[in-house]
Amino acid sequence: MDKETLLDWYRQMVLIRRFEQRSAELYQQGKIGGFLHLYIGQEAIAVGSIAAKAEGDHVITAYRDHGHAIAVGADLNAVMAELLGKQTGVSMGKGGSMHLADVSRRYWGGYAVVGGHLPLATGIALAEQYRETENAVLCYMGDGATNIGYFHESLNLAGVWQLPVLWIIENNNYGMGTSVDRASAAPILDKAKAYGMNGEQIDGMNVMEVYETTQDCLQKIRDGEGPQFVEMITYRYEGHSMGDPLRYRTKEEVEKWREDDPIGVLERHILDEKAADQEALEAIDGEVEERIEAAVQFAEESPLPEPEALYSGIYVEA
Amino acid sequence: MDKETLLDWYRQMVLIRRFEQRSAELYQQGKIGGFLHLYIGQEAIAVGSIAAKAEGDHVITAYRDHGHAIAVGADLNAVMAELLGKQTGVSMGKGGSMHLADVSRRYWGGYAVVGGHLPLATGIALAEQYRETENAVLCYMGDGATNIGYFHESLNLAGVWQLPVLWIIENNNYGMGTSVDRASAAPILDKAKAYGMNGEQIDGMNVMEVYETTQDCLQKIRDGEGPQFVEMITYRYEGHSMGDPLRYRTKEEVEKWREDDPIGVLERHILDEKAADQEALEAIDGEVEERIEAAVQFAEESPLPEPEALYSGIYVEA
Amino acid sequence: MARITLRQAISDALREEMQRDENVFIMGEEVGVWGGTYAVTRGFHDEFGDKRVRDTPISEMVIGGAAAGAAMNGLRPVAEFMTINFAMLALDQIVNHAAKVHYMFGGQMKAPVVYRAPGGGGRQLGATHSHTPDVIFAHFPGLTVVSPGTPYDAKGLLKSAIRSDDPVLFIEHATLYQLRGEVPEEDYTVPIGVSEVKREGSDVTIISYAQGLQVSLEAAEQLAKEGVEAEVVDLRSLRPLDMGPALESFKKTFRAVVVEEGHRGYGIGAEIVARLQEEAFDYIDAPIKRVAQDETPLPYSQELEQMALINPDKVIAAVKEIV
Amino acid sequence: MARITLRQAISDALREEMQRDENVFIMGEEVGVWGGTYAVTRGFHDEFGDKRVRDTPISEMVIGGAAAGAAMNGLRPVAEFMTINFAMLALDQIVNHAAKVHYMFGGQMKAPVVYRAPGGGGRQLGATHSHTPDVIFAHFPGLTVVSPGTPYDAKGLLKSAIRSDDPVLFIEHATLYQLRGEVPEEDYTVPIGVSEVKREGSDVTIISYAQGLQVSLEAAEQLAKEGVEAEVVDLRSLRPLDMGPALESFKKTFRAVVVEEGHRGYGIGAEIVARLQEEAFDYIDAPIKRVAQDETPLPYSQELEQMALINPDKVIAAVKEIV
Ligand SMILES: Cc1ncc(C[n+]2csc(CCOP(=O)(O)OP(=O)(O)O)c2C)c(N)n1
Ligand SMILES: Cc1ncc(C[n+]2csc(CCOP(=O)(O)OP(=O)(O)O)c2C)c(N)n1
Ligand SMILES: [Mg+2]
Ligand SMILES: [Mg+2]
Repeated sequence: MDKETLLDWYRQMVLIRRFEQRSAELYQQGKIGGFLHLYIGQEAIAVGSIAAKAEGDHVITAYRDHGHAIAVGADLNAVMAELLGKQTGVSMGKGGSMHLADVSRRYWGGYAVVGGHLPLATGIALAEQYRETENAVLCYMGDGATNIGYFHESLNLAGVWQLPVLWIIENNNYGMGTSVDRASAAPILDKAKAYGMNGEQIDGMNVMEVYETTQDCLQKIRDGEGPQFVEMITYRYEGHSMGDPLRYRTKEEVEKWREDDPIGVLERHILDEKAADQEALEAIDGEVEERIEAAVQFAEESPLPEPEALYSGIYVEA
Repeated sequence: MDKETLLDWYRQMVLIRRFEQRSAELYQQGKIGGFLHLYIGQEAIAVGSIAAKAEGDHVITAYRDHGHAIAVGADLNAVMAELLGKQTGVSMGKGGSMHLADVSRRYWGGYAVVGGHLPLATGIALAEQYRETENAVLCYMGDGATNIGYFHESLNLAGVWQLPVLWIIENNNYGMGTSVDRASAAPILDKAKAYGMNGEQIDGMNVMEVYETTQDCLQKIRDGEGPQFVEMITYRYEGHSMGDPLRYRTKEEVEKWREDDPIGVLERHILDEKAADQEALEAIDGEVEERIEAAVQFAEESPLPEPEALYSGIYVEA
Repeated sequence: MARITLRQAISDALREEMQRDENVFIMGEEVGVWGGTYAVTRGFHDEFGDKRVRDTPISEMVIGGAAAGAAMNGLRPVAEFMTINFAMLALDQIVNHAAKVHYMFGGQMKAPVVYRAPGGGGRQLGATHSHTPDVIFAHFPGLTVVSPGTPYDAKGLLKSAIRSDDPVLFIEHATLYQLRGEVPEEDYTVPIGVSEVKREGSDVTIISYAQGLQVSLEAAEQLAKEGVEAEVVDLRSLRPLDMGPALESFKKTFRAVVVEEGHRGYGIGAEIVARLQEEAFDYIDAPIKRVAQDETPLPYSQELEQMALINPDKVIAAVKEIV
Repeated sequence: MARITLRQAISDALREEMQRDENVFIMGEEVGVWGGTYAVTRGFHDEFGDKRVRDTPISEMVIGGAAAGAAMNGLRPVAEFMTINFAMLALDQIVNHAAKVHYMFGGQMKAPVVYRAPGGGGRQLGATHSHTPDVIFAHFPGLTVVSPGTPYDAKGLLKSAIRSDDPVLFIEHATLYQLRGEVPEEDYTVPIGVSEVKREGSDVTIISYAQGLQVSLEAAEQLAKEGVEAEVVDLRSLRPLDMGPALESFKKTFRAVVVEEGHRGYGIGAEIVARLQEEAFDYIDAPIKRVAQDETPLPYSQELEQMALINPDKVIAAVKEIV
């Protein structure tokens, strides 16, 4: 991987990490409401896979959606403003943390009903196939989502119709407090075959591996091999959402996973490869810091939605 | 297999076959309404598998449920009366063809929403596990049902909780007019693994094979090996329901399958093994004929439900 | 104008829209090779091929959602639920996804999908297959819900639905497929969200839609013989709900009966009653009556089932209580 | 009597019923190790173990159906949907299976299952997670639907629900979990299908339930200061629906306002209005008002969301329009 790319990934991953940390603070201060699901620990997945996407490809995910929004290049200010429920937010303050989208970047957003976006992904892919384009859909979901009926029906239909979808399972070991083995009767990878897909399992903490695998999968899709399935093993360091009592795992377990921290992994790689030195990385950290603070300031200073906004936009045809 | 058993199976299979043929006539005469799904061609499955069940085991299936009702030993008169919507029907005329049950024989009935009974089967099995019995649930479904979300969630939960369920897929090649390969992204057997089950595929036209496999599976369940999965290959000779335009298959295909007619297979086996001669079989046919006619007469002479029945039994606690 | 069946009217609307706009396609269980369970799409597969006439597995949730997704990404899907009973499996995709994405993402996307769903009782299909659950879909803002009662409206409303930029649930009543009525040859649409007086009268207002409309019209004919002239208002759309013609009529007759095929309790009629008394309070001379399905699961037995359903006699009896 | 929270009341009811009857068990997402998303079942896993406190995968359809199946086969499951929004995924199992098997099979089986489901808006959870869709469940005969508005009723109704031989949907309002009220130490039940006057008054009848009840009581207190005495009727059960106390009160006050948290259109209030005018027509002196959620998907923004929801001021304004 060339130097610029590695540094760009580093920048994005740190940006996501800091964005999440700052969001947590804003939540504690009562400036963000509702649910807030942090992406900390999983940054390599959104960054590495979205780096592999072509312009025409689509992205759709669940409520843990800040990382993907940032990785597709959504305006950071507007993303932060959305979390604060402001008029200037990507979804005009109507969506909040769980419903960020940037359709101009083919990011169809985050969806809060577990698995609810899988059928939509199937349909988005169908439209591309219908128009005979080369575009694919990157559809992200958690490990827990593989147990819901939506998963089954969507992957099956994608298989039957050979739709251009890459199903990316972000296996962070838990769906809320339920570990994969308490929720899935078989290892997640074993599910792929039921839909005529091969499936692959990779290290989701390694952005390079994520990138390469995603590229391969997208190529297979464009080569007409049908939908693809990748399980990316990862970990979420924080609670499921804010206020998680964290009774389901030990501190030791979390610490063990920290050794694989995706930013740490990339940082070591960059230093090992001499793509940059510590100083250069720190410069990026500082730059990120500024962007985050600017976004917070923008969000805080942005106006609330106009009251009329409540009643507008329910229908396209009013 | 001993002679009595073979003849008993023959009797039951002919009974089902004739029951179905007679029902079709009654439907044409307007005496049966609604939907009527015939089991003709699939008799070996209900008869062979239910023969393997222990008294405490449960049976539940979809709307194509006459065969199972007869095989569990439900009163033939009451089954026919149900089809005619009479007060004396197994479900008091409220259920009809699609909703036959005989809970006294642990037959929980037919369910008309595709896959809708799979969660119920899971729960029925859970209750047995909870009470620490040896009882299992035989849950039947069509090939088409394996594509609905219910299938996924039910088989997964049964796997996670290791519930005593035997999932029996009656693969008759079509769900209405859609062949398996147009509906399932993978062969049906490949679906078992996604739920941590091995799965087996057998000839559903051979009652002996059905019996033996079912017995093995039930034994595995009682031995604590968890839920089991069998795909039984079969064919429905008639349309999906009455009034099927049959545009999706050729006459030749149907004729080819007739060579494997489950009653023919058993008849040849009986004659080959000299378990009985042609005359003895014809005697059984005649006896069956009488029982069917008696059932029709009973049903026709039975009273309609009292008008008050409409409003009673909506709640247990009125 | 030709007199065609409601089935034909729907079929024609679909075909004409598919011919007009190549982004329109249909998907659902047995819509293709079989020709549609109710024969609405018979011949479509031959005419339009696999790409635009798509048989699906038995998977209502993804039918609901994939159609919405394809709509979000530029197509004009018409997804058929074999019956509305099965659309209940897709409730979350319909009311929580298709109906909400436009609003929830601040207008960034739209989901111009049409869901067709035949429903209704009276065919001895038993408790799970005989629903008229229109009200549970109509409850949710963001969704458009229409249900025609004549071939003319069926064709015109379906065209409007397909051309609409919003998600539309198009509810058909299976017992109306054979109903014949005049339908013009040329292209026309019936606007969504516009009720219509289907029969004029001055003594009582009967408000209904879909199969209830036909029951009401029949009742009105019989009432006329007894000297009672009923005005019959057809809602056609349940959301958005146009109360205009019903209110206008009511202000003239001071009496109303609401007729619907679904269950009485928490049904469509309740909303109509509430609106009438909110918006025309000074005109109420007698209790507004509701004629609806009894509150029991529908039994298989024909005799019992018919007792539970609406019919002209029940409408007549309700009218007589108040005129 | 101790003053405990509604959360505690529900938790106590569950625990006591599990202690009383070993066939009672709970299942659902995060009910065990996590202790319940809303901490209702905290400590249960330690006390009752894996067998009786069962964490499930994220699989609402099978949660709905497996609980019904276990109930059919002799157990007394209390299945928790993490929120009622997700219960919409199990609609078919709840209203088409659990609610119908007893009738459809001629009384051969029963399904004494309880579904617990917290719902409601006001917590900035956005359009898909903020539903109060009570009415869509209450529409279906065969199902019992209750929704308590006080800790006392919560405990008593949940016990009745668990002991009932019929399937019960027990709707909790998440914003009420902190509400405190007096609850006796000893075992008691609150009957299903019985409404109750929660505050006496002679000028106007306010009919509500659940969170709407609390909003109504607050409104009544403020109205009292202005000399208007509102009688507040708590429905508690939506099906079966007991109109008795509401009718009695209305016949005294001649004026009514129905308050509910769900959407106005085709909501609970519509049915109440329809019933009042059907059954107490001669007592209507003014339009019966509905105070309900605006017909818009609920937005995330706190300011917008609050505008859409009910509050005491809206109730007061409605009352003032008619007294
Ligand atoms: C249908 C549905 N059921 C339950 C929930 C509540 N819920 C939100 S997130 C979640 C866990 C999902 O786990 P996973 O898919 O592994 O994603 P992760 O949170 O780990 O990213 C649950 C149960 C929901 N939002 N939707
Ligand atoms: C949820 C649902 N969708 C659609 C239907 C309509 N339908 C009834 S039977 C059937 C085909 C089922 O095929 P399969 O499971 O193979 O069973 P078979 O009829 O072959 O026995 C369909 C689509 C239904 N009853 N329920
Ligand atoms: Mg997870
Ligand atoms: Mg089949």
